Amino acid sequence: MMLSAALIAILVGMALLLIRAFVGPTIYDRILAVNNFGTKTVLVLALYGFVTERPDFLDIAIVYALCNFIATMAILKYFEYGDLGHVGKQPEDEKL
Amino acid sequence: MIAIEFLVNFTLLGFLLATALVISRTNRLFQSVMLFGIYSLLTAALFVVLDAVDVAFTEAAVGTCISTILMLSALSLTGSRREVAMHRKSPALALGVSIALGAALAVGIMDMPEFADPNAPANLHVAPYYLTESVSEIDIPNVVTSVLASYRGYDTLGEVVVIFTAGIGVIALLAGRTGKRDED
Amino acid sequence: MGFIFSPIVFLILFWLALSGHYTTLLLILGAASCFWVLMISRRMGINAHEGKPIHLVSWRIVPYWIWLIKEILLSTWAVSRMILSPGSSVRPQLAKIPANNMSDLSKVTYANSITLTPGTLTIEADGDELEIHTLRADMLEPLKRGEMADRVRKIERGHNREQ
Amino acid sequence: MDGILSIIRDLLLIAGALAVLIGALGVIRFPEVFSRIHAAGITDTAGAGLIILALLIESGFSLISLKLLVIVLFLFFTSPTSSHALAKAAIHGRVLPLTHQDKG
Repeated sequence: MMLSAALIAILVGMALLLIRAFVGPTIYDRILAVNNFGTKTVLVLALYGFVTERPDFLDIAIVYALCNFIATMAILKYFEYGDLGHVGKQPEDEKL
Repeated sequence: MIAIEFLVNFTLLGFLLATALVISRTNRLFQSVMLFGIYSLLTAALFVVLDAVDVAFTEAAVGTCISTILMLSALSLTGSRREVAMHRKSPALALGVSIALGAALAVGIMDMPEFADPNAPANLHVAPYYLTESVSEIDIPNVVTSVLASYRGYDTLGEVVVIFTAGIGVIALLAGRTGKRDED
Repeated sequence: MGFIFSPIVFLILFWLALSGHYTTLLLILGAASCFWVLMISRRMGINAHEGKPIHLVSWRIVPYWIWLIKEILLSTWAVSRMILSPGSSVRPQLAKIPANNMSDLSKVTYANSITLTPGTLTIEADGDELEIHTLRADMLEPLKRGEMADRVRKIERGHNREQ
Repeated sequence: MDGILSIIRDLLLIAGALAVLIGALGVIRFPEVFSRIHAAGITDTAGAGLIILALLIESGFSLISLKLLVIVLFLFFTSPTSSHALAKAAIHGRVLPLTHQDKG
């Protein structure tokens, strides 16, 4: 029962984050909202697996956590450097 | 237990609808890329709720990760920071088409069997055989995987070839650019 | 202990942990995918040294984590009260705090620990200083006293002595 | 014993759910992006940590608890990284943090 309540609480939190993603105002607010929405989705999937007594779906939650991080990093890299091919300062560059 | 499943289902669908509406109203490409990220997170969560775990897996990897990155790469190639001009010449026509299409789909849905009905035609043909025999025949615990990779192997091969070709196209478009940069 | 963090062993252990199915066919496929991932990361030029965060394996990390979790819960409580209190109680400030006498890895641990505790956020980590954004001036006090920095340094010193 | 564990689990779930809710509320209420990152951090650390701890109690000891541990460890390592990257990108994108230099 408590599991369902926690699930509902997270869904309400998701709704709040959707509002933030819709209204902005800056692009960084939206990125923050998308990233945090991803974390909440991971939690929803984990909780949902336990609510329906089939926690085997946790693999998807793991994939989500990974993808969410990579996508956030790609978006931020895009906004910082203007394209994704940009290579930051790396030890290899100094050797060459 | 059933009630919470319905609640999650409908809440996620509601979020999906809201996101889709906002995407269609926004005229900045970055915002829509970002919102598409949320959209595919929601879609994949819905797939999990509907028990289509394998599709959810694909949607999580492709929708959230790869397509976001691909769209951003495309944006950085085209460099279109401008707002897209919206052409709204005849909203009445578009509205009419949408309503007619929606109504046709609704009529079509009425003829479909109940959701998860074990006696639906699709569940009576080869599905029971796969469900009972695939583990002993193919030795892979996931039935969907054994259907896709073995029983329907040729079909999947065709799909993979299509995706491979598309991938080559994308690489050819994106890699040419970075190659030039390296020479600079 | 360190050999567990050699990439291939780590990948295979990770695969075994996640899979849960141990038939011959699946084990072969799993091993093949581990090698495939390893080859791709070699080609991408991912530095193998970075994949071995050896000081994170030292047992001294355990008391540090327990302490960090306590700090996270305390500052979560403080920030939650700010969120729930009516009116705006946010008085953000920027400040620089020293992060000297640390290896790069310790600096990352330190900066990440600061970010993990709500109320403080590392904006820039450049040289021997960290630029911190904080929600309220008093949330910066514990950092200025340097307790966290001392604890981070202690992990590393402990590791060096063990070698 | 079982009763005590389930009470602990319920308390952890309540605390975690509250942390997630308060974090989301903070993302709505706080005035600018840097403050909002702090609020979002509550979901990532306390919220996720407490809820997954509760699920660990629920699952007992199995492959599933291992996966839960992987999730929570991953979140604890990536969340500060993305927060930091976001703050840095926002600074470079000329979004200046609102600051109050007056003490108190």
